[in-house]
Amino acid sequence: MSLLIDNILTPVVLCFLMGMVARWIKSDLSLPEAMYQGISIYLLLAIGLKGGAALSDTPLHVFAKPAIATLLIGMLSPVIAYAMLRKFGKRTSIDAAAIAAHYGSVSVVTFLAASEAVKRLGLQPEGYLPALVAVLEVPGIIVALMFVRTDGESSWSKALHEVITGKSIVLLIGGLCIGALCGTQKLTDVQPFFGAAFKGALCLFMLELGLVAGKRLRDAGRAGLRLLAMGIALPPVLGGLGVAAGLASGMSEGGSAILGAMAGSASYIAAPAAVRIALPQANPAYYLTLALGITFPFNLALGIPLYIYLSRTLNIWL
Amino acid sequence: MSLLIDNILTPVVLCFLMGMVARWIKSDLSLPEAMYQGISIYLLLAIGLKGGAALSDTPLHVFAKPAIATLLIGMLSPVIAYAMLRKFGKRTSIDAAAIAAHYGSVSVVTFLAASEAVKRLGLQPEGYLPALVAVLEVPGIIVALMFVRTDGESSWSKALHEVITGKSIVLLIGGLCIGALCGTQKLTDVQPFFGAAFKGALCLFMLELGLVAGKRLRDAGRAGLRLLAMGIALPPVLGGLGVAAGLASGMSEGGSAILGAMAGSASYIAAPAAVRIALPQANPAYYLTLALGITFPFNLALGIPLYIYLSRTLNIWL
Amino acid sequence: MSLLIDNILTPVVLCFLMGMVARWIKSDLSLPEAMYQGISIYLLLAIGLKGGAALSDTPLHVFAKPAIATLLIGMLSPVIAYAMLRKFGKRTSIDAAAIAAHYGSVSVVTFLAASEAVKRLGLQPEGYLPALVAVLEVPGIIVALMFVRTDGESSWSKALHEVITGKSIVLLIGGLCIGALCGTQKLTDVQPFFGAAFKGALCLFMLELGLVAGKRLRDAGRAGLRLLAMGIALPPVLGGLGVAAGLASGMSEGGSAILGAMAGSASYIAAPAAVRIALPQANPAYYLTLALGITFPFNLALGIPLYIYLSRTLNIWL
Amino acid sequence: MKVRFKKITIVAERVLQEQVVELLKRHQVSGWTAQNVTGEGSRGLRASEWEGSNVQIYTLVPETVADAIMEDIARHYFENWSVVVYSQDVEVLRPDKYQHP
Amino acid sequence: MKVRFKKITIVAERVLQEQVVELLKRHQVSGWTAQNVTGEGSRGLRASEWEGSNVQIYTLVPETVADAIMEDIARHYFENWSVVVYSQDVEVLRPDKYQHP
Amino acid sequence: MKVRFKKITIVAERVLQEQVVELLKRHQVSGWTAQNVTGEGSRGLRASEWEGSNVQIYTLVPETVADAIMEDIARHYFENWSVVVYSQDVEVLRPDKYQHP
Ligand SMILES: Nc1ncnc2c1ncn2[C@@H]1O[C@H](COP(=O)(O)O)[C@@H](O)[C@H]1O
Ligand SMILES: Nc1ncnc2c1ncn2[C@@H]1O[C@H](COP(=O)(O)O)[C@@H](O)[C@H]1O
Ligand SMILES: Nc1ncnc2c1ncn2[C@@H]1O[C@H](COP(=O)(O)O)[C@@H](O)[C@H]1O
Ligand code: NA
Ligand code: NA
Ligand code: NA
Repeated sequence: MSLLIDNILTPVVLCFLMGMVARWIKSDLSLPEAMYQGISIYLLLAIGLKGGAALSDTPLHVFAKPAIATLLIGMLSPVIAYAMLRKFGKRTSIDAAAIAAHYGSVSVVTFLAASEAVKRLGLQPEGYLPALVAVLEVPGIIVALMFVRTDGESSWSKALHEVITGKSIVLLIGGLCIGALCGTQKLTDVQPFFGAAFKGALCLFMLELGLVAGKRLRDAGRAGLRLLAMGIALPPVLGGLGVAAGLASGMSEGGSAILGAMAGSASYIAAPAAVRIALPQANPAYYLTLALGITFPFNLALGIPLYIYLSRTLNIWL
Repeated sequence: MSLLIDNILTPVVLCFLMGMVARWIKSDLSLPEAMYQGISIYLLLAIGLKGGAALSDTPLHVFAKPAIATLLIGMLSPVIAYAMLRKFGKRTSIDAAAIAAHYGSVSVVTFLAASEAVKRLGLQPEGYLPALVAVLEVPGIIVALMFVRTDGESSWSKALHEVITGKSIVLLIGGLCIGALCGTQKLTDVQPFFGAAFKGALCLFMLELGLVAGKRLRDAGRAGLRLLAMGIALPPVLGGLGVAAGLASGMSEGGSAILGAMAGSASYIAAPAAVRIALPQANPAYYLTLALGITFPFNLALGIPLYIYLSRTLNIWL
Repeated sequence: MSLLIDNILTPVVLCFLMGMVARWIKSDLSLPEAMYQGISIYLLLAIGLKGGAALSDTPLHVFAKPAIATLLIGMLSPVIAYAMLRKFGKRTSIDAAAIAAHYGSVSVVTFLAASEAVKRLGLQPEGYLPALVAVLEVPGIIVALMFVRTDGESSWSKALHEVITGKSIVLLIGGLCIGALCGTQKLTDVQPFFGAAFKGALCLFMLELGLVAGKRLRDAGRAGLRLLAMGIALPPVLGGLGVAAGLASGMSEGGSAILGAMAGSASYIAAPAAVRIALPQANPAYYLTLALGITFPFNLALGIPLYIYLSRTLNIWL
Repeated sequence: MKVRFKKITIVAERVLQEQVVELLKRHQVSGWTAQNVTGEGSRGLRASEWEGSNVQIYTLVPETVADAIMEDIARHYFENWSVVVYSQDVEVLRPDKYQHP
Repeated sequence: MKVRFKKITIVAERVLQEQVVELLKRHQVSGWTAQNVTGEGSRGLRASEWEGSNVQIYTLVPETVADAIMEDIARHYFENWSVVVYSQDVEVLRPDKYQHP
Repeated sequence: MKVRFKKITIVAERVLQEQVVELLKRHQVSGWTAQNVTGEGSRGLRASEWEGSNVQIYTLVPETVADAIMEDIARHYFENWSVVVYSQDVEVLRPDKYQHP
């Protein structure tokens, strides 16, 4: 319980809440689009740099197993999500595939929140985790899109191009490379900007995310209860898978909990654009509401503590 | 005298001056609107967080008296301003009410500049002062609007909604709540962003404010000398009231000087939007020129040292 | 050789490279215009502040000689560039003048990169160098424009007004004045923002610059090989002049190398706007491609190490 | 099949954006498009830079509704606000898309 | 000498910007102009805030090409996308400037 | 009462914004509205990214003034600049508002 409250009473989560409240009272507060996009570029690059620097200190054999485990999660989780959405969610094949693509990918901010929560408990998660975020971002989207026959090669390859050259993946991978090439020491100069200022900038980002999620939540009614339930059912299932995969591949208790949060999260940056282009027939209201309106707040408040608890429990068993 | 010069030779004030000069030589320099709005969001949230953290360390009975004093200033100062504007300023009832609303509220940047000046003298102002800014922001606007019969309920309630859900009040109050809930310790992580970087970001904001004030000042001629005189007469009167109220409610010398600066300042963030909506017949050229073109620079250069001097002198008497 | 690699494996240069790659793979990555302009304002102001503070600690007689040397470079280098562009580049008089104006001015980012490289070698460049950037920025443009008869006074004076009241010169000079008036100590408060965060913010700027340069480079084919060769031939010639002038005026080895980089760089901030207005008949594709697509990357990768080497060698001779 | 419609454009102070959109909705328009603009006119008064400069909103409507909207804008805003409104002929496909939402 | 042309305006989700420009280029337009807009319509679905809101693109073309472009847009986008297209009469100088690039 | 006016739109490089507005003012227009746009044309040369991309400026004027303004723009800018200008028919209320300022 105190874990729960501790998880919520942080500037980052409260800023998200503040955004939701501001939307609810119909305030005209909103981050200008240019600021919002600028901050996301900053955050993704910063995550990449940090992960890259850590990666340069990690021997390949240490990184290999978790990377393969993450890849497997990326291939498996959209399949599970698709099956659940068809069977329990009663979605059409197209909508199910569209939503599954989001759960197959990863929410960067959920990853960050989970890292924070784990560190607050005194655990030391692996430094190379941001590299796993990059690994997890793309394959799930591709796998999910294979469930439906799209109108020919062309739109397929467009979607692939969209994901791979999309801002988020370019920044993450670019940051990882720069971080790995420079190493921790050469990054010292940019640490005040990309390191020390990171969590504050994240607060501003969360504020805007709260405003957007608040809007989505208001529209949630239209999606139907059955769908909303899926937004709460999918995270624990996929998150459990992530935790288990993490522990099995030799990651620490903290790292596995974070991998769980990654697996249990739904992308709202890389996936929506790719899905919109590859599956224009799918209803964006469904996947956006689910990913940002339901699953993201669920993970912030309950999911992350759950994954930590799971990781701890499973770790004792094993 | 050296107090005066010391007050002006700071990066923050000089950036304001630089903006005015740039406008004067017709430079094309200007902060993009998105940046300007982004920085204001940042500043307001940062002020709120800091004040909230301080508030969480302040026993209620210590805060209660200054809060009530501030509320009284908020109710009284628009009345005084209205009377002066009618009697000496020769304004119509509507224009007088519109201007009074601005003097009833508070200029956040004047507050910041006053805090800086007081700290430079080695005084320790109360940490909860940002909370008083939030207290002072709204009531003065409401009181001033009561001087004129607006066209029915509807526009009145729209104006009220505009002030209360306006960005500036939402961010200040939101920041205060987050700061109070988290406390100083949990804010450590965001301190480099919201704390250490604050004064530098303020410089950029002042630069843009200088550009805007420069434009207003160029239009000042049209407003007439009588009105301009009011922009210099009102601050000392209302500021004196503020200083007295501060000392009377038990605040320190430094805190009272800052409260004086708050009382003697005119809002150009929350008030203009609300007034424009509630009193569209009032001439914006009057209140914008007065608040930003006259009173704000006056306070920066002369007002703040005056309030400090007043507070010091009164404090010895009492 | 290791100097070369060391020069490239820095976050700042790698971010530029990442931008070029992102453009090459047709990513949709791009900094919003408002962010890009906001960051340039920040960078120029920060450079000015730092230089101003250093200037306030520099006796006039120490600064006078390098300032005069820089002025001479500003008058001489457009003449050399014009002659070379006419003779070897086979440009029309108008295009040659337009390009010469860019090489007569200075690229602020090349200056920054050179300063970094010099400091990495343990050398201590003079603190007043940013003031020399301001000195070098304007005269070269003016001199170059004198090579062609423009359509009358009016467009000439417009161009002059454009350069002198242009954002970059106003921010640099403004920052210098503020820095000089405040001195290092009063700038302590804004140091976390303008100082510590500087290099990180520069990374974001370089990312965008890489994207732009990538675009220019793609169009470079059209300019013709002869012109591209000029983009590589001019920097060493002008840079050598800069190094020599620096050493001759008594500057240190490191400072002279930086002055060389300044002389050998081509402006893409102040010059293009002024040239476009004064010489609309000149083809922007030529001067933009040369300045940003060829000379800037050349200097980043090879030019800067070369100027350092030159400065070291000449210094031993002298 | 192209059908003749009206495009009504309103330039207004930024603080009015929400009100104008509400006014349009009262006329049952099927949609609207807005963008930020700057400008100068005969009044040139705006609430404050904090609110940003002007907003330009347009809506595509059947010709029958156009006049009513323009007059409604005029009645509400011409006296006290910096507001400009004008209409243009346009041709749209899918006219049924622009009927009552 | 002024010549009658058509201005074709397309409002579309931001993710479509590149595709729409490509479509226009296939019709050999001599140029296009785009700007970011926000808005509401009968669908109002957009890929995500990360991609930004709508984009409005217009092109000036000879009257003979106009219908073909509008129909092409309709065929490609009307079924699944939030796309609006309309055309207007305009007068341009230098008509030769707007021929095949 | 609606009156037929002309809307003249100019797309130009950002560095020209001030000049174009001055040109319009010399023709005694009562106002103008501007916005930032991006685009491609047959020239596509702009001074630099630092100055931003294009600007689009329009003014509402009586029909009698329209041609003079367009020709003035053409004379000044067509040779060396990336500038496009076109005019459209519009209907405005309050025509007196748009007379000499
Ligand atoms: N003649 C005009 N042509 C184009 N835009 C105009 C014109 N007059 C006014 N505007 C726009 O409408 C806004 C308000 O105009 P006004 O009410 O005349 O101050 C201005 O800021 C301009 O953006
Ligand atoms: N009647 C209309 N008038 C003006 N803009 C419209 C209209 N209908 C739709 N739009 C614009 O087109 C976009 C997509 O519309 P829709 O496909 O109806 O959701 C909206 O976001 C608006 O920007
Ligand atoms: N046919 C066109 N349709 C729409 N906009 C155009 C067209 N041609 C040119 N433009 C705009 O005018 C600017 C300058 O065009 P240009 O002088 O042809 O390079 C371009 O960047 C476009 O924004
Ligand atoms: Na996932
Ligand atoms: Na006040
Ligand atoms: Na140079």
